Amino acid sequence: MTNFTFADGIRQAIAEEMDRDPAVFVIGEDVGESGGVFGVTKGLWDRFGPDRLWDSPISEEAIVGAAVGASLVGGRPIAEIMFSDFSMLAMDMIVNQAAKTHYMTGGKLSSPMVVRMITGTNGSTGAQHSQSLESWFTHVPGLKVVAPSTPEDAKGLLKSAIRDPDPVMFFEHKGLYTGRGGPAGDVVEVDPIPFGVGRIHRAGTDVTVVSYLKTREYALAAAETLAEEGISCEVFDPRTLVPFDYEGLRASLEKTGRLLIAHEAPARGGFGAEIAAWAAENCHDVLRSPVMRVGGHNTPIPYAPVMEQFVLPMTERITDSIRALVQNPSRQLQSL
Amino acid sequence: MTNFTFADGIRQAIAEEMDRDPAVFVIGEDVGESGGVFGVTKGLWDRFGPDRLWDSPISEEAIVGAAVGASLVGGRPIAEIMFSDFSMLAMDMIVNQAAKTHYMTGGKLSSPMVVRMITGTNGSTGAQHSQSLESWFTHVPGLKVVAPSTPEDAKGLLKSAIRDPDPVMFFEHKGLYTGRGGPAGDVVEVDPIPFGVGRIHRAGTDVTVVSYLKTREYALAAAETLAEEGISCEVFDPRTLVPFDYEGLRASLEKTGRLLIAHEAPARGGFGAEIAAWAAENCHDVLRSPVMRVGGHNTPIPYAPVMEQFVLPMTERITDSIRALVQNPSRQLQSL
Amino acid sequence: MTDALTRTTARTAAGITLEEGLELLRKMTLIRRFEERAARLRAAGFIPGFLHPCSGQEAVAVGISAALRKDDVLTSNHRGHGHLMGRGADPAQMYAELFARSTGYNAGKGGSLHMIDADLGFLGANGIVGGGIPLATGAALQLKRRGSEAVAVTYFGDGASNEGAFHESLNLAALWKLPVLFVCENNLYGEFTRQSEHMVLENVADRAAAYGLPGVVVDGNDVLAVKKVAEEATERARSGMGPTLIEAKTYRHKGHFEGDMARYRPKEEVEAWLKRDPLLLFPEVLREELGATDAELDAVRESVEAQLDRDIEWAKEQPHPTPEDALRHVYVDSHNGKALR
Amino acid sequence: MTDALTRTTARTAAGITLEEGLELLRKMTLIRRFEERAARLRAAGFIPGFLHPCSGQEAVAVGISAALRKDDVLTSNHRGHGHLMGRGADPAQMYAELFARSTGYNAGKGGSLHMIDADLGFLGANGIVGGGIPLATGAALQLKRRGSEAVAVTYFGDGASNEGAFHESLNLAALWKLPVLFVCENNLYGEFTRQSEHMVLENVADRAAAYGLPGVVVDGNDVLAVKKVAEEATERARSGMGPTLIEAKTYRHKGHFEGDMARYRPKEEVEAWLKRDPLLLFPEVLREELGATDAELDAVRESVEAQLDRDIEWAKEQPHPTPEDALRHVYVDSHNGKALR
Ligand SMILES: Cc1ncc(C[n+]2csc(CCOP(=O)(O)OP(=O)(O)O)c2C)c(N)n1
Ligand SMILES: Cc1ncc(C[n+]2csc(CCOP(=O)(O)OP(=O)(O)O)c2C)c(N)n1
Ligand SMILES: [Mg+2]
Ligand SMILES: [Mg+2]
Repeated sequence: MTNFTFADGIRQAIAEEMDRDPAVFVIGEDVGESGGVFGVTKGLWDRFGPDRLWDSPISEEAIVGAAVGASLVGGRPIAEIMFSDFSMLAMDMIVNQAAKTHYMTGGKLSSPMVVRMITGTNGSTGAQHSQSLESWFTHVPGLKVVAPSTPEDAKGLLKSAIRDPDPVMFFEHKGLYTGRGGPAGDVVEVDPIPFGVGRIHRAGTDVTVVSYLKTREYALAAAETLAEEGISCEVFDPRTLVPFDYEGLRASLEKTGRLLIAHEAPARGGFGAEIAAWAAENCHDVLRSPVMRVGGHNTPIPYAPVMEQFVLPMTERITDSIRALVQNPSRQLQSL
Repeated sequence: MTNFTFADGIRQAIAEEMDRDPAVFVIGEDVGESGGVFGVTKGLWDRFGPDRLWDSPISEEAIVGAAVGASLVGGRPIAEIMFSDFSMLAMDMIVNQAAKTHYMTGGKLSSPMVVRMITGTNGSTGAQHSQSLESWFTHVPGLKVVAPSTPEDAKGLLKSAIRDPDPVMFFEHKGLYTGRGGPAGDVVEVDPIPFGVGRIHRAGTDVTVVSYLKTREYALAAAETLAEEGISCEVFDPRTLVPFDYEGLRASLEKTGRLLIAHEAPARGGFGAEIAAWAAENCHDVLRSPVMRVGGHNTPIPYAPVMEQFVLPMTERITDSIRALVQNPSRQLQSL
Repeated sequence: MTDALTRTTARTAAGITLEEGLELLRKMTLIRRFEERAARLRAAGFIPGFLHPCSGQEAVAVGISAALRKDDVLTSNHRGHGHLMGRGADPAQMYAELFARSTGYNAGKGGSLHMIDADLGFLGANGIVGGGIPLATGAALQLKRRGSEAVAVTYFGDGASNEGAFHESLNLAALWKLPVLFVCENNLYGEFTRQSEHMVLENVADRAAAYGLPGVVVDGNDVLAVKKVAEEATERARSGMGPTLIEAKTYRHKGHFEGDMARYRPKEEVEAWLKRDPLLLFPEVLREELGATDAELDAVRESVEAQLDRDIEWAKEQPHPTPEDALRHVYVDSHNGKALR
Repeated sequence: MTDALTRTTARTAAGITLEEGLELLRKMTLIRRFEERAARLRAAGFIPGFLHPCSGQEAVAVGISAALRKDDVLTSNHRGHGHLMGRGADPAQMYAELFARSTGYNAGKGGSLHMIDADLGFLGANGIVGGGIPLATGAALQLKRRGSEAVAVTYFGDGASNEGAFHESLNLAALWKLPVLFVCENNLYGEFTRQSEHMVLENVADRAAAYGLPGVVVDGNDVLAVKKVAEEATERARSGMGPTLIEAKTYRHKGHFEGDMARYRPKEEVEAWLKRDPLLLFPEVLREELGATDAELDAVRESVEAQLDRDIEWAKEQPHPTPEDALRHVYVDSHNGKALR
């Protein structure tokens, strides 16, 4: 068995792209010599040195701004936001500058860059270090939004993100890294993975379960439990939220006729709303029962583990929800 | 006929609340002596002076941060963000601080404040002065989100917002102000309007059209046109997005069986997705046809009027969409 | 008699009484021991989140708070335990919070990064570097508005002085002469990055000139020196003369967070600073200038240890929140446990 | 002969040739006339968006650009027309953009606030106060990375120096010795707010010390003085010595935006500054130090007017975009007109 973690996937994608293209560089807080708070860039400093890894002051707006500016004149920057919550400080550079460059300039300039957003809840880091805000960026035309759930996808999608001509928000759930990244694991060859192509992690016939990032694990676990009960789940991971693989999802819904979306972000205003709305608009003809969302509860993330686990949409809540959906197809359902 | 504009509603609500409670004050760029870029606070300086109207440097993070800080020790600040696009610079203070104060402190502190977000597209102000981002804030537990569409609602809801114990994001569409606010118009008495109670602007039986802010006007105009064709629209304005009047909406859907949501924000990830998703989850039993969203196109806002008008969901697009929805209830619909 | 005489003289020399001095020492000792025990309690599984220990920086928190009055308010950063205890916070409730219990300061919802004591005007630690600075500035604005003589204090690090929030807040405070103390604990590092790799200047205090407010450098390991500059700054603030930027040069004995081995720091540097440990320096001052006896000094330590024994025991017995408690406190008016839709 | 002699002497005195001087005058005149006509064209309904006229500030844009090379890059702010024309941008394409035509600089998608000339390295005006500052800093980083001698320039106002973006960017640039010129056009106001009501200091340039980079104050109405400091700063930047903050003291003759009557400014102040109009001052220099004749000076003005006549005519004939053009350019790879779902 290979020892290839999600963090390895990220690190290898960066290293291979830096080898390929001298325009690629990383900028962020403690991304260089120390290898990063999560150890994700560990080892790169010795190979690539300070011209490729810029250890920045604690200045998120300047970090992302520097990335945007560099991208306008031929750079291929990867800006790291250590906790995606901190991106609040760089939002102007993401939303008003990078996202709109190509459009506002009538196609004359573009801003090819990646913002690595380390995201999600993982062990009592509290309300300011745990948020899942990916849906925000799907609402900003001009941005692409990537949300991998496996080491291979992380590697292949990050390569594509780095080569992409547009600004890409790249979400990495810290609960997927496996510890602190550890020493470099095995190298697994992964080609760039095109955006907009979902992946079916488990085929099924009764219900399509859409999930991504860390929540995909819980969805798969739920599917396994339910298989024993005779409920057959198709677990669909879109991998990229913008662009989204609507064709793939439609094909799945044509098989199953039921849709449940699970993600960690609070349900209200989460990307599950967009998927559900799209399905309600476009798949009315194939849906046999109401769509259903299982999201984080509509609260900030609390500190205490018992509360933290409760607000997240973990295996049990997903399992119960799927069961309710499949067994009561006609009843009006209240999300659990 | 009274001469009472939306801007008057805002101005009067501020004045009356400042009269009522000395803790209330306004902070923002050029909100004081000059009366603001849109003339909304005109005349207040002479009455209330510099202790109630703080003309701030161009420092959005400090402006909103000052409001949050003041709210923690008994102030009742109203922070003005001149164009809601600039709130990108204050996002940490809104999302990581104000929204989470009450929760993170286990209920020991709270942050009663209002952020006035002057929003929307109105006459070729371009991609960085025209955005509609209200849906973002609905995704942040701890914030309330208000989006009035009439002068009366503006006044009554702003009074409630100022008195509210929680942080309130208050959206004002600049296309509703009527010019630059002009000289103070007539004074209309309006009581505080409770949050979470929608308003039916026109009753109907064939389709419920949900819209708010400036788009409500277009929805009403569409309803009038369609009435002549024998299509009866119920125009439902939720007025507040968080909390949302789901009971009111459900009651309307029970009458009409059809739902169309129209808003100016880009459709993808807009608040229409949340409403549509909620309906798909909870009103499957009463919906006779697919739900439908009419949003801004998924683009930044362009400068040229001909393009700007095209991306907005104006009367004609809403009319056509409703017609398609009502006349082809079973067909799979592609949003227009 | 000679004893009493020495004490009186010494008291004058140091500007404090022995009792006051012992109280400062008690607070500093409390902070140090609190942090040491917290590290062990975390290792033992009692503390689920991460910790940023402030050992070595105690003199700043204690010296600043010694200059404050009851109605003053404070905001802090991620390294806030000392700031809380300097202000007089209850270690028992702090541990209860770290243990994520419902009787902790934040009802188990905040943890180390967000800890408050509302009664003491301690408006919170902060998980966002620089995040507490605008909040204190805004609090100061409201204090000024209501004509109070109270001041606001905000603690932050050298690294935080590179955030836009620092810049905007200092400008606003200087412009409006707000009663606020900007207290920069310069411990030479922001995470794993040396100060010289995050800014060109040697003194953060020199940034004050860019806003037209005074900037003062003080030995952050000398509690009496810190107290003195804080007294001057609060005096300025209370009399309407506006804010002061105080830079306290200090050092964190441990890594950035509990678990960080801090190998990025030269050994000689660490050793040099350990010799300047405020908990070594200040007892000497007390001994030499205020004639404190070994017994008196030992008593401080013993009382602290005994208190922490009791506090930890109490905290361990505190109830856990229920899962559903997570739904409370999202909004002030939704205490009924139902999250607002 | 005397004529030629005078010229040679004068040339030496002013550090430029008469031809160069006339070219500087031509650019300044072009900017002024461009703005005056833009105001009229807006009133006549040709320009749908708002305008922030830069009349009075021409010497800054022209002086700075006179020190630049072809491969240098620039970012700007909301008051960017002069910065563009100083760099040599084509007024015809600018008008076409203001008229929202598809052959305008931004294909009708940007307007005044976002105008670019990619070929000239002009990376854009900006609707966000302070927004262009980090962009130029980042561009400078990439220029440095690829070993180029090119520099980045960013223009912003006195008001913008209170934004966090200013602070973070200057710190980064100073730390990494990035080749960037931070050019603050201090026109004494940010919108309707006097400088003394938005900051305590008199000189924005004095903020440079907070980051360890040089700050220079220059008479922003003296095009040669601006050119000189820009030459020094670009020289520094090109030789790896890092950034410079240049504060050019100047004044906007008109309101903040077209339509603002600027009643918040004392009449005496306006009058005093109108006497220091760069378009009055510089012709005198040309006349006295370089011996320019009335005929030569008149010719500049006439050629500018003739050019603008042609440019406006051309721009008026340009095609409007189609409504559906709005769907293009959201993504680089979606030029086919279909917005990405
Ligand atoms: C906005 C933001 N950026 C980054 C971080 C991660 N982080 C936490 S502490 C820290 C270092 C802070 O350095 P300094 O301000 O000097 O305080 P110190 O830790 O030295 O006390 C960083 C980068 C954060 N919490 N918030
Ligand atoms: C982030 C942001 N805040 C506020 C504004 C509104 N605004 C536009 S120009 C301006 C004044 C800018 O002043 P200054 O930087 O001095 O430039 P000047 O207009 O004087 O040239 C303001 C407040 C904006 N566009 N962006
Ligand atoms: Mg530090
Ligand atoms: Mg100005």
